[in-house]
Amino acid sequence: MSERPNVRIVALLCRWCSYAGADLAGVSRMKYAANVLPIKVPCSARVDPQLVLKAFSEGADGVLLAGCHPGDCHYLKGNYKALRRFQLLKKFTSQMGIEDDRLRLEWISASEGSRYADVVNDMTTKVAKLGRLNWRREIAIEA
Amino acid sequence: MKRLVINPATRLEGHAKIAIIMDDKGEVQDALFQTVEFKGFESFCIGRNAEELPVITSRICGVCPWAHHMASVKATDALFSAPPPPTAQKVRELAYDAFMVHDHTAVFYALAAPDLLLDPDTPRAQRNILELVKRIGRDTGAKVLALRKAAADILTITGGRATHPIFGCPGGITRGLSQEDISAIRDRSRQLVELAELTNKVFQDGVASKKEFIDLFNTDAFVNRSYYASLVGKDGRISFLDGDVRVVKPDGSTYEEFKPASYMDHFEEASLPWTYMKFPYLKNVGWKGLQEGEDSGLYRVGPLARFNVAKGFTTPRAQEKFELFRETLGSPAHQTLAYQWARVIEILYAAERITELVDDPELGGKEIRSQLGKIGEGVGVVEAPRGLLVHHYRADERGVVTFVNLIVPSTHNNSGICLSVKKAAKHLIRGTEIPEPVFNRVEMLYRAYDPCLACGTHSLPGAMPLKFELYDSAGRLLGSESRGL
Amino acid sequence: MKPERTKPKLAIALGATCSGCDYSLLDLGAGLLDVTDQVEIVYWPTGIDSKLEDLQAVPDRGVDLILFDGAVVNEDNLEMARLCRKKAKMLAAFGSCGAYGGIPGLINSGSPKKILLEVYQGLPTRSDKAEALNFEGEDALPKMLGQAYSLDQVVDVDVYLPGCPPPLKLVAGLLTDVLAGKAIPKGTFYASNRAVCYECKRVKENKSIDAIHRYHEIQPDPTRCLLEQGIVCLGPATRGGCDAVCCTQNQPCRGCMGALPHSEDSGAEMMSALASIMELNNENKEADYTGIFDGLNDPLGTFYTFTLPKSILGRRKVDQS
Amino acid sequence: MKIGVYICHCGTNIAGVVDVAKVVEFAATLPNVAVARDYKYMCSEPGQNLIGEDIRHLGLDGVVVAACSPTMHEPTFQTALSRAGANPYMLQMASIREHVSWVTSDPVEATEKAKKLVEAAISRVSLQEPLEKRRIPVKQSVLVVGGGIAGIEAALKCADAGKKVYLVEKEPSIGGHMAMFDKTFPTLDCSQCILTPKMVEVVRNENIELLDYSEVREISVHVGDFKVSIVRKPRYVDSSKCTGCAVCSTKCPGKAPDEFNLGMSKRKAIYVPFPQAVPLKAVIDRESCLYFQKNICKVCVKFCSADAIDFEQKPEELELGVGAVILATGFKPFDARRVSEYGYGKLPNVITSLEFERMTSASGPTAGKIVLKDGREPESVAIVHCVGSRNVNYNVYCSKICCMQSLKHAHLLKEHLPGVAVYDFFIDMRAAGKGYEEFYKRVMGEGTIMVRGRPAYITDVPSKPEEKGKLVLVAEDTVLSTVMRYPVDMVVLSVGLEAGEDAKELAHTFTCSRTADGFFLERHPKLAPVSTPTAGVFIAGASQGPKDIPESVAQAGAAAAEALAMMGKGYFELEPYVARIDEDLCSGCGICLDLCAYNALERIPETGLTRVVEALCQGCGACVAACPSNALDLDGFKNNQIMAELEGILA
Repeated sequence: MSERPNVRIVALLCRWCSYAGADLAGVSRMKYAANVLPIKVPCSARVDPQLVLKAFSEGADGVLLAGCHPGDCHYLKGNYKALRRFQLLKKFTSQMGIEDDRLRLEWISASEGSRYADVVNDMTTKVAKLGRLNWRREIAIEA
Repeated sequence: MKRLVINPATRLEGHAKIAIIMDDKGEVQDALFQTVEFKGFESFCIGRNAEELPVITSRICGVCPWAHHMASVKATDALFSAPPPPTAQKVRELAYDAFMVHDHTAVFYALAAPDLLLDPDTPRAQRNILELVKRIGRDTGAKVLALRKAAADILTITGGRATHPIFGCPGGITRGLSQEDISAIRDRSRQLVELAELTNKVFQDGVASKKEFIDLFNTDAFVNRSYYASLVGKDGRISFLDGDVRVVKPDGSTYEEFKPASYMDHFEEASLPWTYMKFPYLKNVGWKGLQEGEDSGLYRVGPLARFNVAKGFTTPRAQEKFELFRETLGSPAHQTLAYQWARVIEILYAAERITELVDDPELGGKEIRSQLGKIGEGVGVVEAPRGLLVHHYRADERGVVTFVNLIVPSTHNNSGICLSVKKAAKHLIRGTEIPEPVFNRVEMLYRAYDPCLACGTHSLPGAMPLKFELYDSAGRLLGSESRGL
Repeated sequence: MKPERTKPKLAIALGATCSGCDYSLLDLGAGLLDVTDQVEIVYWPTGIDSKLEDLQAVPDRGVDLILFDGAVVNEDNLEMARLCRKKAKMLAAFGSCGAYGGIPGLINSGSPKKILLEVYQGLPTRSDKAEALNFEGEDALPKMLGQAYSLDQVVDVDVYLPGCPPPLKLVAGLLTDVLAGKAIPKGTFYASNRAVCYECKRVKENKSIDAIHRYHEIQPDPTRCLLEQGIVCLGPATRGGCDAVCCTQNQPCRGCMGALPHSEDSGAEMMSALASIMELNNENKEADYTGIFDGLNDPLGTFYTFTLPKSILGRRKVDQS
Repeated sequence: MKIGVYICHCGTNIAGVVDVAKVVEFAATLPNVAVARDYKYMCSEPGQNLIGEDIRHLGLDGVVVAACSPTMHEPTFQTALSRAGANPYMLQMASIREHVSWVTSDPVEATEKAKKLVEAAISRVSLQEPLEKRRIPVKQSVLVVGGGIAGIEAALKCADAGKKVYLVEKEPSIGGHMAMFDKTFPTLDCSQCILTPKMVEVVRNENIELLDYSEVREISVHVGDFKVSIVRKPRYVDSSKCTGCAVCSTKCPGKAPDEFNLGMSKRKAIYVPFPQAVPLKAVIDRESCLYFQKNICKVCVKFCSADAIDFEQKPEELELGVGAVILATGFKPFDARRVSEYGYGKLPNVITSLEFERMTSASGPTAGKIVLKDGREPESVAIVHCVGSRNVNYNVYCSKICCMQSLKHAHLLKEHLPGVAVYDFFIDMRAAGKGYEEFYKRVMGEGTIMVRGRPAYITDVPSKPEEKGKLVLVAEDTVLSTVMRYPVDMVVLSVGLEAGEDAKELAHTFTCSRTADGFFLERHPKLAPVSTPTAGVFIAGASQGPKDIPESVAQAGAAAAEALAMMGKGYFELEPYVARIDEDLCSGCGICLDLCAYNALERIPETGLTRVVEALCQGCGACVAACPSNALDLDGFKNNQIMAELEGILA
């Protein structure tokens, strides 16, 4: 990326597929935006919507959820739950004024290193276009 | 000229203020009753599911939650084209009557009674329900509170709890009454009649039978010849939940009668820069400012309005009292202080009505919901204890609210209150001094309206602290005086 | 009777509230008198004609317990909250508004400016649409703070008494503890640490649902769990203490008792729970679940009716403009 | 809390891009950090010792290693911690190679990102808790479900290793489909001859308890100790007395179609399934028994010298406890009726491959003669491959054995009826296997006519005189690409293999899943082909997918080996990541109960609250995220730990 956007994207990666996919991107020396900050979770189903909301309220400009492709979940059916939670959560976050591109769910398998790199770059570009979210839960009141 | 410093702390409770504007000659030019509360329900209800509005809007006011709940439920009945089945209607009416007792008694004993029954020399600090209880004797006090609890019980049986009911839904109610419920209600209904009789006796002996009070009622400064608006049942008698809106002229003759749904063609609101309150007036007569008489669109709602609009009650004992009321004060009764008396009589009606309903076979029916129909628009109008209450919603095809308009009784009465205050002030104030009697009198006046501005202000209706401000015609503050702050 | 030890001082103050919390105290009936006998009420505008001076006159931390009823939406509320904090030995967030922002907190779903415009210009019965927009400027009127806050978002709070209104038995519980001079740990909730379901009498069988219904659309089986019948009930994510009164009335819990211990956001908890069991029997490669939540028109209003200001996001995005 | 932070250069892999010194310097400033070092290769012996030394001398209770991905070296450093006396789970790795230095070009950005990951790891590790791998003792006994060749093989292997084995077979005799075959390809040795000894060995081996004519009713899946309840159906013959003499059978008046011969012959109401049956005991079929139907007869009682007949027998229920389960429930042949255009069931001389097997078997209905329904010997026979297989309308998969089976049949035809004309219709000839291709050549050498094409339909309506009284196969010969009509006397449909009827229930009972085609799903197609997602449950034979005898036997051995290895170790070792529930917070709402893929959550009957069955929990955390009252949390991935990592990463 020529100009470096200062946005921060938290990536919640399932341990078996997406985190391994990210590893592969590394092993294959694929260059992608440094804006992504990975956190390893056992399964996309472990991700509590509160974690996503917390990420936004703590200063993330985008949140990426990634898990195994449907049917490939290491825990059989975890990613289906992740998908359903994502759809409901998304409905809520858009009501709260958080733009669509800031919250994203992707299926990234252990063999899809390049896909991980592409998703990160694409999301970084889109979020950068939206700029910093700098969420304010409370408008500060002077003491 | 005496200049009073305004203690900033007074603003803390400044939910209601009275501003009096003098002309250059030191004559009262205008008196403005000002509230500063603002919540914005009309706005944040938009986007919600329509069926949630009975839950949300009941929170407009913790003093009259049932009124808002019921108006909202009726509005959603209409919005979902789902007229409630007879059983639901009857349970609704029964609960609502219990609520009327619950609310009216609180108002009477907590506000009116201290003014009317305690010795005039009672220090203000002790002019409250707890003190009153001490005066009328702890036993009697406890009795009143216990009897009143019967009303709370009925509300709990029907709506889960007395404050913020879990009760109605579009097209009916969500829980029917079991035989146990009904017999529990029957027991309590007797206590309510007892409470009502007791209260009427207290009023009769303490006030209605006392000449000095009747004279006070009749003092010209406390009489406002205005229009009146309220619901009337098919038989032209007082009805809290159903019927059309009738407006009578100051002379008592009917000015217009219309379906609640068409309220917009008849009411309009002005808003003035110094208050969050709105000023409704009769659209077809027009806004002439705070003026009484037939040319001014100013109208009043509430117990007194109901008494002036309708031709009485359907229950015998209440009807008796009604006739006595008219005998004593004439018809229409423009005496603002008469609000209190009307209120006390309505307690009796509500209690009597419950004893009728509780024996109605349909009350325990199983059919408590009706089929939902086309989704669109709905207006729900009820007689809140303090008068006409309008909820008006529109929703999209999913039943998501796109528009909300609310007119609460104290808003309807806003102009009335201001008028009363102005007239009293004109009568009492000379120069920039605010003489002592003003407080008691003016306070008694607006307490008569029992303005519940929680829907406005957060005081037990009427017990709100008062603050006077004097302005000159240029709007410069001449002085101010606080009371109860 | 001989002069007993000085009674504990009690005050009840108000912010942005419907005052249902303290008004409902009158429903203690005769019980109210027992309480008032044992405490000295220094200030309670709803119940007695008390002067604010009375409260101000009390030395700092001179009131044993102040119940603050209401959210904080304007400068008046804020100053009152701060005054109470100053005067109270123990400050209680009284009711859902004080504890979580409550219904007035729904104002956080939009921008206050917009709301002023809507209420004062947008409505049909308004004749003079142009006027009355200089409220914020008018110093006679308290300034809106731009959003609603829970009490503990503006001052330090000692105990919480949630509920809309708080169940009387919980209020009684707090008063009893205070009268008994019991040490009450900071942050104590006078409510259950378990969810409403624990108190709900409805039968729970199988938590997997295929369709969402709105409570007015179907007549649910009065004996079975509402959620299992597809009605979105916040019971599982909401503090108990209310005896599941709403469920008993065949209506879903709307969460007025707020989030459970260790949880910041009952709305998110419930969204997660609901999405987890939705279409649980349809988990396979082909299922893409598009539109399964179309029936849920209003997540914000559904999951945050009483708790928006206290939730993790707290309010709608503040427009940078 | 004392934390040690170790930044690895990984030669130039990391240090080439990330300014390691800066990261160390930064880390040292963070709370709880007692020491921050960097080293060329942290994973090297000296690198690990560096950590060990600090743990011992500085008394570190948490370690952060910023190096390669944890998938690479987490075990290495965990061991390093244990060796130094620290708990291995007090380690948190920051992947600054795969996730930073290898993917970021700009050194400044890389260094910044590395710092964030390190800070996240530090704030996370300070909330981590010591954890122990879970050890669950394993019962020293095996349940084998299914008495076909795979089940028999697995049972024998485990028994030979000295483990107690329960072999459950739902039929009156073990042997499965293999017992019905005549010859086996490609070696053509007699199926019975090689199978019988193994069957006999089953009853002889005292480690094996044969539960014939029995079915698994239910099982409570607790890793290491499965509680199994089995129903034994009544034979109405006392096995302990019956000698298998079959006199009863000869005298019995009741008749019914013989299942073993696929209904091509009749058997008696009391019967021994087949001569080599194991156990060699009679069984009474209520439906055809005059005593049970009409309450008359009792001839068998009269003639049984052992007086073994017992009409009063009731089903009996057994409770077992086993450490491992091997599912070898086999397959079900494709029902040829479904391919209506081939007329099976309507056209008398269209038969299935399995019927043909019985026909050619000396002990079969025709005593080994290949004859038409009218008793004549066929002059021409057509064999059709892929019936029910490789066809979107039925099964898309290849049944694998049909090609060889068909070739075997072609050969047997030539052997039994020299001069018979044999047409073999195939799509592709799949003869991949030891000696298979050679067998194919041999059969072609025997003069079988190979037609590359799938018959469109089979009819007995002649279109020319020479087709009179014949079955006509209409097929496109895709080699000549012309549609031709082949008149023959007999058609053998080589039916494919399908998952057994009971596969669905079995999968449910044993909480293992199935692939789309209904066969049992292995835990990993390559690396765990006989394991299932449920630890301790293994699969073998055709229940996992179509396969021939040698494969089934090999797989049975593999399954046995897995089970034995597990029992040999004596315990399971499971990751310490388990869900835990705080019963003081649980409201019993039940949200979690049905969403666990492993049934690891159950309602406590007395309290109505939820309990976690540790042994079943796989640690995915689905329930933790779903639990609306935060009563559930996941060891190793606790809410506060992940939150801490989040706050660290965004700090």
